[in-house]
Amino acid sequence: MKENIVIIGGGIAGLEAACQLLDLGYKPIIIEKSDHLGGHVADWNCLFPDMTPAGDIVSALISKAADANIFLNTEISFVNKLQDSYNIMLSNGISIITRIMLVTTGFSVFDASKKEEYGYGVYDQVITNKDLEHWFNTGDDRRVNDSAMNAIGFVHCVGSRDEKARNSQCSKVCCITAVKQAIEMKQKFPEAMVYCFYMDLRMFGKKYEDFYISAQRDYGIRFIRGRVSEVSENIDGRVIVKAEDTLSGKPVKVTLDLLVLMAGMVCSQDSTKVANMIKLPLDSDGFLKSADNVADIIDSPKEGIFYAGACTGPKTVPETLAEARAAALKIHLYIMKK
Amino acid sequence: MIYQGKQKIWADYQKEIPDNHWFYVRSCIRQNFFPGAEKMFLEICRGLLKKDIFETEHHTTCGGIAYHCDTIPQETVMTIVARQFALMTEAGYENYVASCITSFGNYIEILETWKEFPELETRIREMLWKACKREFNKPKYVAHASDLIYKYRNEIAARAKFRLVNRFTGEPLKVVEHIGCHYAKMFPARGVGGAEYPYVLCGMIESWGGNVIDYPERRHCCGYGFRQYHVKANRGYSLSNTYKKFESMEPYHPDFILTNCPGCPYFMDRWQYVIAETEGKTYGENGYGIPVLTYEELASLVLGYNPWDIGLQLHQVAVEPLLDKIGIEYDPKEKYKGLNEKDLMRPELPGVLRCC
Amino acid sequence: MDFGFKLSPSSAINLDKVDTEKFAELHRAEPDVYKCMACGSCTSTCPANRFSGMSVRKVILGLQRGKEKEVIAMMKNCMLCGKCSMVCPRGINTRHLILSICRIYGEDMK
Amino acid sequence: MRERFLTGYNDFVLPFVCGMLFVLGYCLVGLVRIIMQLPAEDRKKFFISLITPKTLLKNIKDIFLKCLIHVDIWKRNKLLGYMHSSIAFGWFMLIVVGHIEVFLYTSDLGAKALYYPIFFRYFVAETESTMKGALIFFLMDFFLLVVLSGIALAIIKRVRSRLFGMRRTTNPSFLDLIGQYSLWSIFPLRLLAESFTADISGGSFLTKSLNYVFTEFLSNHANMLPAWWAYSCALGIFFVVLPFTRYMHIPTEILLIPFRNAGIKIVNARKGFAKAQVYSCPSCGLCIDACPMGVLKGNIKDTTVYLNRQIRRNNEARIEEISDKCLLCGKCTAICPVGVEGDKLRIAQRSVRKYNFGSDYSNISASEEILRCNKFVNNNNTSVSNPDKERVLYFAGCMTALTPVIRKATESILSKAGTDYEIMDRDGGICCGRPMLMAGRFDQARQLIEKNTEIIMGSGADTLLLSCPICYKIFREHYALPGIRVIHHTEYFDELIRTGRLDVRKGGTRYVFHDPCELGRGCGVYDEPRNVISSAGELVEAAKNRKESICCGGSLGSLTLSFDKRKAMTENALANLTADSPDEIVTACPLCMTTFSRYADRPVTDIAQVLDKCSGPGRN
Repeated sequence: MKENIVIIGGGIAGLEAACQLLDLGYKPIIIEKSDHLGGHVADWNCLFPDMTPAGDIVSALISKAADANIFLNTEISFVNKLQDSYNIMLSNGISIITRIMLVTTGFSVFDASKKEEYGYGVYDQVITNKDLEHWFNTGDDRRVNDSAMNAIGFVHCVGSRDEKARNSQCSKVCCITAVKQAIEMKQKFPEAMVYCFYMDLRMFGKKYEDFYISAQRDYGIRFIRGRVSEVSENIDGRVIVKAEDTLSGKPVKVTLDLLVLMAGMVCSQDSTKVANMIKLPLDSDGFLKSADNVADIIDSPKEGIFYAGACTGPKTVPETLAEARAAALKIHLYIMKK
Repeated sequence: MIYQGKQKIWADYQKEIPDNHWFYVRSCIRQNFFPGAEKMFLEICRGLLKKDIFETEHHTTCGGIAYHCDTIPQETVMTIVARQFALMTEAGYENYVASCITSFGNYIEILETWKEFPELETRIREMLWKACKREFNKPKYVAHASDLIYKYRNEIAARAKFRLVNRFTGEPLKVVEHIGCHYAKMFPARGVGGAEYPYVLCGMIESWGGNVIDYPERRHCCGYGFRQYHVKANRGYSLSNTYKKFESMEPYHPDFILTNCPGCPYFMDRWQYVIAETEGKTYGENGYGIPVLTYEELASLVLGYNPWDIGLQLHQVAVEPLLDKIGIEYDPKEKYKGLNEKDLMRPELPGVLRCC
Repeated sequence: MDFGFKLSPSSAINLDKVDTEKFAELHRAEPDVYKCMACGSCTSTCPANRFSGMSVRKVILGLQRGKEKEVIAMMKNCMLCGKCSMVCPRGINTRHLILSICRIYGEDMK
Repeated sequence: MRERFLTGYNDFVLPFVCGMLFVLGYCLVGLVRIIMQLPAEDRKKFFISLITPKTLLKNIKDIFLKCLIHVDIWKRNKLLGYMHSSIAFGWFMLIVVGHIEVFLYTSDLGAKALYYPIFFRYFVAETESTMKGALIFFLMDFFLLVVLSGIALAIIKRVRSRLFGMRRTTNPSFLDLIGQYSLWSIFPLRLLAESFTADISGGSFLTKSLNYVFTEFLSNHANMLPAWWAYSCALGIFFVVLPFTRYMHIPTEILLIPFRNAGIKIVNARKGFAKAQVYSCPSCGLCIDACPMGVLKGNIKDTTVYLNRQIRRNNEARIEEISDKCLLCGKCTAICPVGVEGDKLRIAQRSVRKYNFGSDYSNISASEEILRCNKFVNNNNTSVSNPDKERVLYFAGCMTALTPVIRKATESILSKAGTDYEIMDRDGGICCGRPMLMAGRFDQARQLIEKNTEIIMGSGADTLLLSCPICYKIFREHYALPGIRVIHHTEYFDELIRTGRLDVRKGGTRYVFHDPCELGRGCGVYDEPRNVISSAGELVEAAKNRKESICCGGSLGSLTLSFDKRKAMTENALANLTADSPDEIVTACPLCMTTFSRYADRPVTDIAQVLDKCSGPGRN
């Protein structure tokens, strides 16, 4: 079939949708800005709640989607609206005419250095969830000092539920990610005290609560209900974290060897860029606006343009994959209808 | 500590500071605490930097302390401030410079409030007119006096007689910088370097040869906290705040503390005496305290002014060990002599804190 | 010298200084102590609560925050009736926990 | 009959004599020690009971029926009963008849009296056959056969315990095995030895016949001596190891029965009466099957028989573990053939635990609490406002606060019956003290008892009505409430129906009644709830009921059993209850109700709800 289907973004949503479309007999085009496929998931080590290796998920998707037309290191330069289709100009000089686009531009990790009081980029022992996954994968991060790891802290809701950080939304997956990473750190450093500073624990998904109970019971991870207010560095270079222990109603402070900031999900600049080019509206949470947030999350308000994954809001991996499949089916039906 | 990380943040918070023609307003309380400071500021600006600085005897308190102590309503403090602006307008200036951090914060807060609620500004204009038949233009720039010294820190460094270096060891002096809370905590963009890592004093210290200490409680209030100090029943909290800061900076063995606020140097200076007398604890070397200087006093010192001329004898914590370290010469006999050579009399010596 | 005011004790909890030995011992005796999610069911059902402010939730929390003295004062009126273990959604054996605390922690606590 | 040897002695008696003297000495010392360990008051009670004809007769009867005939075991399983009584009674009769024989045919016994009754046949030769002699020979052979049949059953039981109604049995210790094998070998060896000498000493159908067989193959009398040596050695070994094996129960039980009949209770966890109980445990293992925790294999070693074993070994860690885990349902006590009180023994172990601090209720003001339930007293004084009428104070209990349906139903019934009542713990009361008592913290329990006593006595009530059997037991046993009738709601409802104060319409629902541990085994209330249910619908019985009822698993008795470990017990108890497919499970304990509701596949209700549903005001 010669219908051009352009998938913008080669993360797991784009790859999964491409796989499904290939199975349906189409030959989708994936446009990926970076030099590799898999998006954020490719940077991750293990996925909650079953500790599935992220690499397995990504490599399976990549090998299944290999028959698609994939442009790496490619961005969209501009989009022209034609009569009933779009002319997409790519940065590599290729232009594509299509009437179907699937936006899978995903999210960006909140820039934790914007929360100046947490000292990301200033203190030696403050890292983000993404940095920690990178360390899990490569073991390469000078901020993580294996030899002296007596206390580790996790700060939930960094750049989420925070109007000062211009994101009042919940990023949905950080709670469970913190629980997962806390368990992994406790496994690596059984003698270390591991604290999670949380405001609410949102264990909404399948087996998340079990994971949380296990973190408490089997790993002795201490959950402190209170948002970290400020971080400082003491004379020996360790970080001092201050928060209110809201359950005691008392200020609490603790000295840590590593502080992990659970940076949240915000709408990626690529999403907004694409939205500007195709004139797609943004929702009040800053993510792309679907035709309907309950009944029709995959349809954009524009004909022939569809969404899948975290470009419309924070999503888990299974949610993203399910949306990608649904989007592929939706595209197929859209083509058949014409 | 990743210094480049801080630099990145500093770069985000730079503010425009006009280089001449300032309307200067003094602080209510500084002249009693450390009278040399404001005098030296004017002397450095006018005499050394040859800048046009105007001040008028008609200006009053900004109302900040009363406002923060909840004794006057916001409209009142706004009208007082409007009058100050009117004085500036009448004098033909549009760059407003405050000596006091509380005032600086107060001005910024009021200007920002008027920006959000223009009807409030209109009302204040009416009230000012009713009260004293004055009109005003809003200042084009509002700066704190330390912003100016920061701006000209390198010029001062160029003319400095002394560097902030320990002449016995050759090491840079370890300096704690303490910024007044109302400088940037309310409006981070209005302070040099922002609220988290204000650069205004760091810049002076670095430029004059010292090393800045970053200690855990650096963000903490000096302890004055109007409502804490002014109500005697709460005064213990004021003291406890200061105590917490000193406990936190103690392991770094700072040579002195640099401040840019009227209350901070005073409380950090005097509370060291109270802590010593009640807890028996001193923080400097050999039973001395840690000297607390204002940026004007420090600028004057590096420029080579006589310590006694700039009023350092009014400090509770003895500054002599610091002067010795920097290598500034002084005559101990002159310490308690007034400008007119009259003897100022000796203060009673404290029991615990070593003062001379 | 009396100035008419003095340092106020800090109310902050310094986790670095909290002794974890005893709590570790308690955990060995009753591993479920880690499972508390601070829902407060135990507090609201406790018949001793109106007398001494007893709350198993606060007991578990207090011991992790170095507040042994407050905890022991609270536990003074515990009647061991077991209502808390009946209502605990995490199935913590609160009675054994309480008895274990009585064995491990002592009156001489700070 | 004449003696064959002038000395009347042979070296082979030595193993037996030594063993015998050792065991007698051991028992004597033990006896004195246990009696000395009793509190002075109990000791006095014990000695008085020994010279009181009534208790003396009861002692003899109990010892005969329990120690020799094992009537309790007969009631449980005939085969098991026969096995026990054949060995015990058979051996006893062998000893009795043996002694009669010796005293009849010998004079001038002296030191020989020690071993003659045991090895008589070796030392005598038959001179004439008399009727009397033949009878004795016959009796001896007969009882030997009885014992041997018992031994044979015992051996079978080791491999096939199910034949004897036992699913599981104890795991014997090493010394137990030595004791057991030596015991088992005593009687075959005796048969062998007596058979070798039967042609000289005489014998009856067993020994004489065997002797003929032997002479066929081994005519030489030289084989005689090794057999007698072996017999003596078996006896000697058995007696020497006896104090360190379960067979210590044989002498100890003879002491335990008079203790119990004297009304002595456990005071010290390890000494006196408790010690007598521990040593009386025959390790039969009946408590293993009885224990509700037994559904989980891991708990088998936490049953009373193992507690006794660990107490004998002074294994403190295990004693603590076993005694803390128990649900205190009391079933092991109810079925124990020798009367070891597993629950009380455990509470005693808990009571010696060391705590750094405990509760103190002195800050609780009883007078303030009285103000919450002072309906029956006049303002500002303690005089009762309505002295002639029934004044019921209803103490719902802590657990009932979590099952408000019970309180609501009870209140509804009380209103229908026109009872003048007041609720003692409407907004939460003071715990009855039973949970504290079960945790072994007697001093705290006593303080709670004192507080509640003050409140109840100040309330002006004449009846204390309880919904919770846990409370009921302690109110009956440990509270002194003069002039106040303490009654459980099952009993009170039964009374309301009997006296016509409540009119009940019988429905067609099939109800099974679960006997709560504390109500049934704890307080002996079995019939009243059944009467109430029978008047409301059809009563069906559980597979195991009344004193064999299975604990719901929710008991407050256990200190260490965690929530997840109790599920299997509850499900097992439910399976027992639903054996006859009832429509509804009825209980009379808020804790049982909550526990069963969690896993039951059909409605679980309190008896108050059942009655409330189908009753109206009575005609009286």
